[in-house]
Amino acid sequence: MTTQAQAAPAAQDSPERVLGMVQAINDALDVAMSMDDTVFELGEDIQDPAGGGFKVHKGLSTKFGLDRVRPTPISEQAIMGAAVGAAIAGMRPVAEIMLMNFISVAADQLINHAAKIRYMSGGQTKVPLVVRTTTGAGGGFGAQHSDMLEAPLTHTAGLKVVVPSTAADAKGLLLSSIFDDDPVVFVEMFMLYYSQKGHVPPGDYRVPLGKLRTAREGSDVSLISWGRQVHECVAVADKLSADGIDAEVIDLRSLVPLDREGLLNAVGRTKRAVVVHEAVRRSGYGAELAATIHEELFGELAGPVRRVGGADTPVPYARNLEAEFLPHAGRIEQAVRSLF
Amino acid sequence: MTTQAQAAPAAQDSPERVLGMVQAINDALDVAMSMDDTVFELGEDIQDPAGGGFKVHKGLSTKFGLDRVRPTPISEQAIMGAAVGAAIAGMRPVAEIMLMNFISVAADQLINHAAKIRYMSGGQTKVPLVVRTTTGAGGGFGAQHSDMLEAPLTHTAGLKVVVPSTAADAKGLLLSSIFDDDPVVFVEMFMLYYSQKGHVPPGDYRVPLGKLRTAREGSDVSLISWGRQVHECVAVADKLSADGIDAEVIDLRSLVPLDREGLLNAVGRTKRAVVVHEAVRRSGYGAELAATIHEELFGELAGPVRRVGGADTPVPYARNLEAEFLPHAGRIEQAVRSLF
Amino acid sequence: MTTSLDTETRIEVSPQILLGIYTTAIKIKIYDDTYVSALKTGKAAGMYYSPRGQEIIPSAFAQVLRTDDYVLTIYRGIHDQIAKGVPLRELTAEFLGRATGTCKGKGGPMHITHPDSGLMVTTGVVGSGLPIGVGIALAAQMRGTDQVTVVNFGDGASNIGAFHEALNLASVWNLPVIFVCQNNQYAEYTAYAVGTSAKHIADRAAGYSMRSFRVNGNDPAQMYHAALASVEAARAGNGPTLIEAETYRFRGHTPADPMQYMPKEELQQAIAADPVPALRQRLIDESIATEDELGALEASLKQEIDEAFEFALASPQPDPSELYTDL
Amino acid sequence: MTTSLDTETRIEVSPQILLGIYTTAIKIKIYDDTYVSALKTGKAAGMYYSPRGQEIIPSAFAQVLRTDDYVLTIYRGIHDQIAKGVPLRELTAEFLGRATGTCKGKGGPMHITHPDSGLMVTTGVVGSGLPIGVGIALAAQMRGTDQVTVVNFGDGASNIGAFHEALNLASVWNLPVIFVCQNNQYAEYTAYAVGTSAKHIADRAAGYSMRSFRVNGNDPAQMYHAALASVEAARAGNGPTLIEAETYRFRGHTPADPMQYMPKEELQQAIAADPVPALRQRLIDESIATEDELGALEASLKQEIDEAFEFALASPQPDPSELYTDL
Ligand SMILES: Cc1ncc(C[n+]2csc(CCOP(=O)(O)OP(=O)(O)O)c2C)c(N)n1
Ligand SMILES: Cc1ncc(C[n+]2csc(CCOP(=O)(O)OP(=O)(O)O)c2C)c(N)n1
Ligand SMILES: [Mg+2]
Ligand SMILES: [Mg+2]
Repeated sequence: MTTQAQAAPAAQDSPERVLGMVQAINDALDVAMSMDDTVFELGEDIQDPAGGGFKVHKGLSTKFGLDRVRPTPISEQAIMGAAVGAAIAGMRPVAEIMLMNFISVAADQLINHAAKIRYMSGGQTKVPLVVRTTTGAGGGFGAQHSDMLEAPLTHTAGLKVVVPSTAADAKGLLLSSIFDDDPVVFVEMFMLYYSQKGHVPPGDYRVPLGKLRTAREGSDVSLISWGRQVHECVAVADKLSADGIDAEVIDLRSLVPLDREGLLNAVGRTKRAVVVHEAVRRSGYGAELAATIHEELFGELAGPVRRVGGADTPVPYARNLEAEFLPHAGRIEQAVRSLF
Repeated sequence: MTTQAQAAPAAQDSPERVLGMVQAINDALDVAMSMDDTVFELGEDIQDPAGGGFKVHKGLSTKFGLDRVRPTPISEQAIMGAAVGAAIAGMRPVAEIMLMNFISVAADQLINHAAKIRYMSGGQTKVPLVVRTTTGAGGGFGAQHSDMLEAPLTHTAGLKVVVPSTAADAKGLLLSSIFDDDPVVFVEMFMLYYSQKGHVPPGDYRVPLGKLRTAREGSDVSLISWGRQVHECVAVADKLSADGIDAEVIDLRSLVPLDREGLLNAVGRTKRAVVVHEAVRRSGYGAELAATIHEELFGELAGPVRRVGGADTPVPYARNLEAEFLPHAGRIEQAVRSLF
Repeated sequence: MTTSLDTETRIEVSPQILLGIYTTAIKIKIYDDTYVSALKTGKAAGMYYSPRGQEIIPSAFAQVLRTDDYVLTIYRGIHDQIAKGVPLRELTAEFLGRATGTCKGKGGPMHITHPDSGLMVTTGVVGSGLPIGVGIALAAQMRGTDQVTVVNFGDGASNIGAFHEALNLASVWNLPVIFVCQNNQYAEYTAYAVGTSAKHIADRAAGYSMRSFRVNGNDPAQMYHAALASVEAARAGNGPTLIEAETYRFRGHTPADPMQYMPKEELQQAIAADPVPALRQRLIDESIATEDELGALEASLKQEIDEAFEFALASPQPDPSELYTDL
Repeated sequence: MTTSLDTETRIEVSPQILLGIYTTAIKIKIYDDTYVSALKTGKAAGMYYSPRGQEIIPSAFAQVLRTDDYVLTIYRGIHDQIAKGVPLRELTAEFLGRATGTCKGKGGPMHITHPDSGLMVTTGVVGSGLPIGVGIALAAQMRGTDQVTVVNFGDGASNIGAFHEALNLASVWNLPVIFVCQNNQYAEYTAYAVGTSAKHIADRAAGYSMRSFRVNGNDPAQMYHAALASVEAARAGNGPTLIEAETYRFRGHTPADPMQYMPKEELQQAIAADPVPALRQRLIDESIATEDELGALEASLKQEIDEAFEFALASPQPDPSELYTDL
């Protein structure tokens, strides 16, 4: 087995190809495993013919074998722990936790070990691990299958946290995460799996961690978001432009590392900010962003940083309640208008 | 077995008695179990003669029997899960998770079940559970035994989160938590176990959840904190008064429910706020408080809300590094002075 | 303390019990058929995990449990819920997220709760019900009641940490709890042996010094015997039991599942041995009931189920204010 | 596949191996004695979990393992660390939080890591090392090396979920990993049977179709045999082993522990059977070494250890900037 990185396989795809987010992630996994023999996957039900609950791994176990695309028992602690161990011993595991709520089953391995081992060992060992997971409200999956739990992860020193919003970013950020030497939690939102389609560059395409993307230019207010809500923000911004409010939409892409400079530059220009995220509002990552913006731009803002989040409740099942739980366009628009 | 609350036992203690925090907690457990047969404890090593790693339970298994003060295997998921189940079935369990980092082992039961069951059942079942735990840096216990993890708990809808700073509060808040019908995580800081001593009222003494305590009056700036750092803040405030800065110190006592009104009134008066907590600064509860204060008091503040937290690192072992990790007096003072 | 019921054992069961088991099992089957066609026609939408093939297990327990006994189950739990007596109207309304549901529509299919029927918890996190069941059994033991707790879960769940901790704790505390592993041979798209190192899940009981039975869960008599023996033991204060009930899942993990991972013949064989019609035939063969009687029973059940769907479909969504209540 | 080594079996071991085991064991014992007195005199401060009584277990493994084999241990791990060859100066410096420590003083006693010696992880969270060890073994298997991974843990740890998941996964993947349960009869202040439902922890191996040995961990020959057989199996691709090594903890869980929960006679009996002096006597009795030779060995070890302490005590604390590095 070779552990050296090899050249990426020649891109066989048309440069103009359009992929959904599921295919983009599949492509990133394919490219990473082709490039580097130390990259492998482990998780529940990821083997063919199913290729995972959302078909993310379709074809990969057939191509790379069950040694590299390893179906596991339902044992999140063992999945996470085995990934940590393999990472310490020189591999680049990509572990799948089927749904983000199940990270709570494996939280010890993630918080006490993956995040801390490099620090505790004084840099002797490192944990080049990616934990991929998916989640989100809106699918009618109820309180135990829908939570966005990125905020607690950003509070865990030693973890990187990435949430892609487009197909191309999903690929480019995942490849960067896999070849990063620190543990990255890569949060996919399944409501984007099929709704997001776009041009995805072939081959070893990378999007660096810690660089925000301006999803929409604008000068009057900055809407700051990640994942699914970026698209909600763009829709609201488009609507508001009819009323003469020119809103910028910022897609953070990675929450840790945070593109602090890019963020503060943007809000420094627009003087108004609304942070939008799906997670429960209280103690969400929006709080960290709002606190930071106020600290750095005190006296320069035209109004307080508004936070639009999920309701401070579990995710309810009934369709109407779930829709109201979400930080929907109505609430985003209201928050923006309150600043003018 | 009677499940009705009975009259509290006649207080045998002198009304002037002075107890340490460990004794105050022991007293609260004793009173609760005497009053109500449905109250019981479970946790590792809590039985006599040891009575727990910090002797919190000393004498209780002898007095109430091993049926009510139940030593468990090292099985945090089972401890937490059994407590959830017993609570649903009409008991008032008080579970001990020996150190707060180990809550990560049982996070599924806490986050996905304890917090959500009342909501998911549409109010048919409730979870009157207290999870007691202890933690804190400064004891030289290293990265896996020192974390303050209250912020993620405040992000979990359905949980209450309490952090006492004095012996009397520890008793009064614990009794309120035990007789609350919702799950409460009760975070003790072991650095206070022996350092905090004070008058502790006998009998069924309760301090309501959601009411802050003004630990020190002051008019120029509000230092907002909880647990051990309240005492750091008072010390800094005392020192600053020599320089003519009259600092108020607010002890939140319970983070959820938050005494929002009391907090905003205080900062509305002083116009300056510094939030101080031991947990890692990034995405700590200080962010939520800062964001809230700015939202509500925009334009009224003399400066941004400053946040002083633990370093954005794991807790290091070496004494000098651990001391620097902590939000020590030097850093608090600097933050306060930056507002003048 | 570990004993094991040989799968070959032939056990006698009274005609009345057999008829009782059938009555519950056919109710579950008709309910499932109705739900699946409602999904196809678009009358119902959302998550559904069919229990087809596994009906006998809770139906046998229903002959032994009291209303005040406790049951916990999982997302794939409609058979357990029906068998425990959760009323069909409120149950269906909850599945469809309506205000009239058991949980006011806030829990949904994966979180059915109905304490009045003893159905305490339905969980969507694999294995998480086991420690909670231990706690419910502990409450019964501490109160000195003789209530029994039954925790249902799948074969895949036997590989998660919570299983281990729960069985160990139940054993050291000698709790009145019965762990029922409904071994349908698959965890989602993964076959038993890919994830499970034990030849049989019941083999794990020895590591907890726990009584265990391994039975053909589709055989009414064997299943009844295991249920009866374990419930009697629990009620008498003789502690927990692990039952491995071997069965098979006739439908996909979810309705969208094309079931490509199952060998065709294996599935066909299992369906050919469908325990519900087999039991029906036995009732007729042994003159326990006539074709007419069973036909009338089935028709009345179908009517009750259809009415439950109508009730649910006619019910409103919860009031928007419910988003913020029960917290 | 499950086999068990009877504790009565008498096994032959070469003089050289016995001497090797003693050399490691006495080094551990002297180190422990030195540390405990440093704590008493205030030269050392902080957490310390004495392994006194458990020295034979890693000392036997040391005769079998290679430097490039992997070991994981727990807070009570100084015996495992010394046996694996972690250099005493850096080890001691890490215990005392100095810049010259294995981890620059940032990990501390509960988190000793020294990959150059194959000591990969020391964990403070009970049971958490087992899944990590599985992953390290997996890496070796995937790379096609013949490195073996040994994961040490206590009896109490066998009741936590991670144990279950790790053993199951190691078995289904047939990994080169050895789970060594150092059963010292107590988990903190709680006796074995209060928390553990299995008569013997080795009984749990059957639930994972795993090879297992239950041995007297204080008997050098038994322990050596179990280590050798399990390492040879792992190296040959024949999968994991669970070893239950029965032993006893001679000192408190921590130095502050008054040990009131231990029956006095039980402790006295265990100390009377102290395996380290017993092995020493055997070496003399069987003319494997002379009193003089052993005395010289011990004196030189004592000197090495004292020098390690001096080195550590003379070392500076880490530079304050280290707070923010290695992240
Ligand atoms: C902790 C956890 N991990 C993963 C899942 C996703 N998941 C849902 S059902 C299932 C398979 C469960 O199989 P089994 O226990 O055999 O029950 P069955 O569905 O066959 O009845 C999985 C992996 C989950 N719900 N919870
Ligand atoms: C998950 C977890 N729970 C609790 C503790 C606290 N704790 C530290 S050591 C210990 C006892 C462990 O006993 P055992 O596994 O037998 O190992 P020993 O200390 O006897 O070597 C406990 C409960 C912990 N460190 N981790
Ligand atoms: Mg199954
Ligand atoms: Mg032990």
